[in-house]
Parts: sequence; C-alpha cells; structure tokens
Amino acid sequence: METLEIIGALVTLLGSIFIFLGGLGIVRMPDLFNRIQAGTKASTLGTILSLFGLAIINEAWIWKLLVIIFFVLITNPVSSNVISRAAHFRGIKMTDKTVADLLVDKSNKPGEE
Amino acid sequence: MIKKGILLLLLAGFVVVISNLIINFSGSSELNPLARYYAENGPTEVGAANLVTAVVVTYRGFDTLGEVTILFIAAAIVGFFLKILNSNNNRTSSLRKPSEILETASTLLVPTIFMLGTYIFINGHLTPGGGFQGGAVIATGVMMIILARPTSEFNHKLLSILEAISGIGFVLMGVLGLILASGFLNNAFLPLGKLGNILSAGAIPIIYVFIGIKVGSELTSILNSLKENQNEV
Amino acid sequence: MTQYLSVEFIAMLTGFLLMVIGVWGIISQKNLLKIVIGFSLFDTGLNIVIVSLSYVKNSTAPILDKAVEVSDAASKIADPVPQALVLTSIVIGLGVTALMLAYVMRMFREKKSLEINSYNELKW
Amino acid sequence: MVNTILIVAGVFMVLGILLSLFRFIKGPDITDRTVAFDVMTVTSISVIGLIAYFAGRIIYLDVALVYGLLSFLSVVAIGRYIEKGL
Amino acid sequence: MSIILAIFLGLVILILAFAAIYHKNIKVAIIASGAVGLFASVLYLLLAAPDVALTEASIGSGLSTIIFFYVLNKIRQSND
Amino acid sequence: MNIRNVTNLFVLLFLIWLLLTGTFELTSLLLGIVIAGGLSLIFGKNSNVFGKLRLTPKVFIYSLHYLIVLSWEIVKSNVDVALRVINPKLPINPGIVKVKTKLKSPMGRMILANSITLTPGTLTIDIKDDEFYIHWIDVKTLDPEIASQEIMGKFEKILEVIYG
Repeated sequence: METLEIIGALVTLLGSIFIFLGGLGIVRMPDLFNRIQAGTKASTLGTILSLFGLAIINEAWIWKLLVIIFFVLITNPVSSNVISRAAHFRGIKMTDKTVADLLVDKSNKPGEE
Repeated sequence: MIKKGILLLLLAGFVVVISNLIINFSGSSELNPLARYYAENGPTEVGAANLVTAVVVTYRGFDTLGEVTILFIAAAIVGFFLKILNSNNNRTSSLRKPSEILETASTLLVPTIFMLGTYIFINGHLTPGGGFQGGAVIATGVMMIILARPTSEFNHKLLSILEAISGIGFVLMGVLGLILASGFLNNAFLPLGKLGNILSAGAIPIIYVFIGIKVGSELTSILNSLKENQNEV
Repeated sequence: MTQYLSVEFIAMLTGFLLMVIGVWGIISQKNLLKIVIGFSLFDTGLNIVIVSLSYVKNSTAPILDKAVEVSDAASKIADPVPQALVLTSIVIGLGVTALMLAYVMRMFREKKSLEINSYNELKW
Repeated sequence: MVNTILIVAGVFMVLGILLSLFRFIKGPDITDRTVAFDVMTVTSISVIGLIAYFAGRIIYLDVALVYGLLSFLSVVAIGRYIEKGL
Repeated sequence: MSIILAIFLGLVILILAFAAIYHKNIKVAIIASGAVGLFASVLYLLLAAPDVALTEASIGSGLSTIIFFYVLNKIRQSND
Repeated sequence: MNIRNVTNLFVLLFLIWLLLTGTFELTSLLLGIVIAGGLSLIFGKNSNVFGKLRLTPKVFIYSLHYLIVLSWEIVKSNVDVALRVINPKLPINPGIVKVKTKLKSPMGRMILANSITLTPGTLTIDIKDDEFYIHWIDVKTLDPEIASQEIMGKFEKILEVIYG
C-alpha cells in the first residue's frame, strides 16, 4: 500500500507544479487571451491532477473527489469563455505578435470608459 | 487637516481598545463547560452528528427564528425601497445576448446547483451545511438563470407563497415540539434514529428543509427586486 | 513569544487588522460604494475573530463521523457555539449589505452622485 | 514520506497563488484581474483538498464542492457586466 | 505547517483588503473584497469550522459580489 | 413534455446524489430518487438540452473513449504550453481563427466548445451559427477547413456518434 500512496503523492506534486506553471504563465504572457490560455487551463489541469492524487492516496474519498473534478471540468471552460468574449467585446488590445483576428463583432464599440 | 486628525484619533482609539484584548490573548487548550456539555450530551439529546446544527436548530433555535425574521425584514425593505415606478420592459431587448455556451451550460448547471443545495440542507445534520448554506446555494442557482437568460421572469406569487408556507412550517415545528416534547423547537418528538443515518436527529431535517426554502426564497426576492429595478431611471 | 505563534492567534490578528482597515475605509472614503465595501470588510474581520475564539489547540471540526467517535468528542472538537453564531451572522451580513446597497441606489436616484459630500441636507 | 511530498506540493500551490496575486495587483485591465481571481479560486480548491488530507476529515471536501460549482458564477457576473448584458 | 499557511493567508487577506479600500477603480475594489471572502473561507477551514467556511464560500465570495455588480450596473446605466 | 430529456436529467442528478452521499442505504436511495425526480420534472419539462441522446451501451462506450481522448489531448497540450511558458523567448504566434462544425445538438456543441477551451493552446471565444471563433496560441493556417481538422477533428468524430 505504501507504494500506491507515494504514487498518489507524486501525482499531487505534478498537479501542483502545473498550478505553479499556470501562475508563471499568467504573469509572463503579454495579453489577456494568452494569459487565459496559459493560466486558467494549466491551473485547471493542476487542480484535477492534485485531487486525483489525493483520491489515489485515500480511496475512500474517491466519490466526492470525482464530483469535484466533474464540477471543475464543466464550470471552468464556461467562465473563461465568458470572460474572453467580454474582453473581445470591450476591445482589449492584443499583443503585437498577433497574426489574425477574424472575429468581427458587429456591435463592437470601443471600451466602456 | 483637522478632520483628518480627528479621523486618525478615532482610529487610534479603536486600535487601543482592541489591542488590549489581543495582547493578553492566549489560546484555550480545552473546551469551556458549556461547549463540553454540548459535546457530551448533544449526540444523545439531539441525535445530530453535526454539533453546529444541534446548536443552531435546537439549543439556540430562538436565535435562528430571529435571524430568519431579520432576513425577511431586510428583503421586505429592499423590495419597498426599489419599488418599480414604471415597468416598461424595453431595456431588456437592448441587452447583449449571452453566448450559446453559457445558455446551454446553464440548462445543465441549474439542476445540478439545485441538487447540491438540496443535498446540503437535507444532510445538514451529518455534514457541514444546513438551511442557510443550502438556501444561499439555491439562490445562486436562481442567479444563474438570470445571468444566462436576462429576459426570464419570476413568479412573485409563487415566491411569496413558498416563503409564507416555509415560515409557517418552521414555527409549526417549534410549536409541535412545545406540545409533544419538552420545549419550543425541541426536535425529539420524532424518533431520534441512529447517529449518522440520513433519517435521524428527529425533526432537524424537516426544520432545515423549511429554513432552506425560506432563506432561498428570501434571497431570491432580494435579487429579484435588484434585477427588476434596472428597468427604470 | 511562543504563545503568539499559533493558528488562532494569527487568525485573530488578521481579523483585527481587517476590522481596522474596514473602519478606516468607512471613515476616510468618500465614495458610497466604498463605504459599503468597508462595512463588509469589517463584518468579515469580526467573524474571523469570533471563529478564532472557538478554536481549541489541535482540535478538529465539531462534526462526528468515523474520524471522531462520540466517546472522545469532548477532547477533540472545537467549540460549536461561536461557529453557530457566526453562521447566522454571515447570512445577516448579506441581508444588511443588500439593504445598504438598496439605500445607495435610492440615494443615487435622487442626486445622481455617489459622493458623500453632496448629501449635506442634514449637515450643521 | 507521503507527507513530505504533499508539503512540497502545498508550497508550489502557495507560490501559484502568490503569482496570480501579483497579476491581480498589477493587471492593467479589469479582465486581467478577473482571470487572476479565477486562477486563485481554482487553486484554492486544491489547497482545500490538502487541508482536508492533513486534517483527515472527508467532510472538509464539501467546501471544495461549493467552490467548484459556485466560484465561477461571480466570474460570469463580471463578464456579463463588462459586455453590458447583465 | 498550518501556521505558515495561516500567516500566508493572513497576509494575502490584508493585501487584498488594502486593494479593496484604496484602489480607485470601484470594480477592482469589489473583486478584491470578493477575494477577501475567498481566502477568509480557507482560513475558517484551518480554524476547524467547515460550516462557517461553507457559508462564507457561498455568500461572501459568491452572492455578495454578484449583488454589488448588479447595483453597479444600474448606477452605470444612468451614468452614460 | 419530453420524456427522454427528463430521464437523462434524472439519471445525471441521481448519479450526482449517489456520489455525494456515498452510501447505498435504502432510505438515502429513496430520498435521492424523490429529489432527483422532482428536480428533473421541474427543469427537464420545457428544455431540449439533451436532444436525441439515448442511453445505450454504444453511447456509453463512446463516451468513455471520448474521455480518454480528451484527457490525453489535455495533458499533451498542457505540456506544450508549459514549455512555451518556461522558454525565455516566449515563442507564441497567436491569432483568432474561424472553424466550422457540423454538430447540431446544443449539448454536443457545448461539449465540443468546452473541450476546445480545456485543451490549452485553443480557446473558444464566440459561437455564431455553425462557426466557432477560436483563439489559437500557435496559428498554423487561416483556412477554416484545415483549421477545423487540426483543432477539433478528433473530438467532432466521436461527438457526432454520441449526439447523432
């Protein structure tokens, strides 16, 4: 049983490293969309992995942890979609490296204030 | 400048008063007698595994009754202050429509949020949670509906009926405790059951269902009056 | 010194400082919404202080299940009474916040301004 | 052994929260701050999981449950406010 | 170990509270006060109070932020 | 009144109840059935969110397959983006591209959009009719056909079977 617990702990460690990388990405990336790409997604995977690792360590907890993972999987993409759509509507300046912007919003006005 | 000085003086007085408390603080290493009584006798007297629930619903049930009343008064005053003067709904049409993802996700998530709220207040005597948290979660579910479909309307009649029924039910449970058991809001007039089962702790699950519906409908009516008020001015 | 290095003391200190910040916000800010935010910070700080009073050294949550048996509950759990009080206090705090925000909306409707200095009818 | 690894994991999580706090303080626009807030809530879920493990109580996970389902709602409200759809 | 986590949480709470009081942009102040509720909830969990943490998570961090934004929305509507 | 929709919602809610309580005690099961039934009747009556989804073994197997594909993609692209973040030169080439989908069912479209968002490197920004607007961290092509294949070819094939 000891090895299983260590494997679970290592999975949790991996997840926390992803969380750290997400934090790094959110600091380093140049504009909002890239921050969402690097930050929110990496920390979502990190959270899922670390909860999964806890489930391996302590198999009695697996049901409740599965529900949490399910909720995180559903809700997180929705929130980043809403915030990125709002940011695009608001006319956030994108980084100079941007190649193309095919989304033309008919009702798009420059930012609100 | 004098004003700023007076403000600083006020703040300094506040800091002195509380710093006196904090310097002499040393954490307690054992429970005080009241808490010890609750910890030792709570499981046998009330039958609830969650002692916080036992305190909220039975030992200090009057506090809860007063608290629900305060919330009701707050909801009523908010509704009164924000009474709609002219309700023409032309503004809602100018709103930007939510994205399709949010709409579809809300049809999936709203039942799930309601399920979680129901779980929280029905299991209030076993796990953390109870009527207040469950009611707040349910109000958040209603909030989700408003966010995803800004044009949706709420049935005021249904809200007030739910609130009235649950309030009457809560008081009725208290009076039943007074008649059938030893005191107001005593839960022991139903069998206490085995500690840790879902149908245990006497009347606590029923009381929590009432509290949950009441808190949920009150918070919903606060949100509703804030929402509808946007149509004027 | 060692008595100060405990979770409950740090939480209590945080709560007190949060209360101080909240009071400072209430008395120094001019924006009505900022004042409401100050009230809610004060509320949170007060709740943290009360909960930190309920903590007993090395205690766990006052909920009995497989981890905490009925027989040794009294030696393991934290004090349930302050937690129950804070529970209701948070919900009331939301009601009070909503009420204050309704006042703010009403006041804004009269004068179209959020500056507290423009409401000077009762000033002497 | 297991506890040591988990403590190291906790340190990484705390560092992640600190980095997103930095973005929250600095972030030029409100949307950047909202994203930082989102990252902080998601990270808090795993911190809660670790606290539950060290306390050895499964019931603490109920808090993470509520976080997982409700934390995104305030983000959605902010987004709808920015795009004038509230 | 939990002491270090408590110190960290306390510092984060205080920084966010300062941001909530002193930031010029009112929206940022509201989000910061929501984040104060978020970390206060984790602190409650450290203090062995899961019930309170649950309440704070659903109310302090969720509902109150949303209510603030509703009011702000209405005030902006008549502003521009 | 859409019977299939209500049943699907009931199954989902009852599954969540089981996972939450974690017991198979009789009273708890009965209570779960009552609550899930009531909620699915209230919410499933007027919506058509699940579309034509049938709960057959084939759908179950395909869902499992989808989960495996999705998790593999998530891990792979996460490592990719993480390498970009660590790299001091920050090699990104972002842009918003347009892709087309054939899916009609709202649930299938939501799951597809969420899967695209969950894999780092791509982020769904908006949906208009059958066009998805996607922010891509490393734009390889601007042509909708090739981009669709590149970004969501794997997901779409399986979802087409499930949501028919």
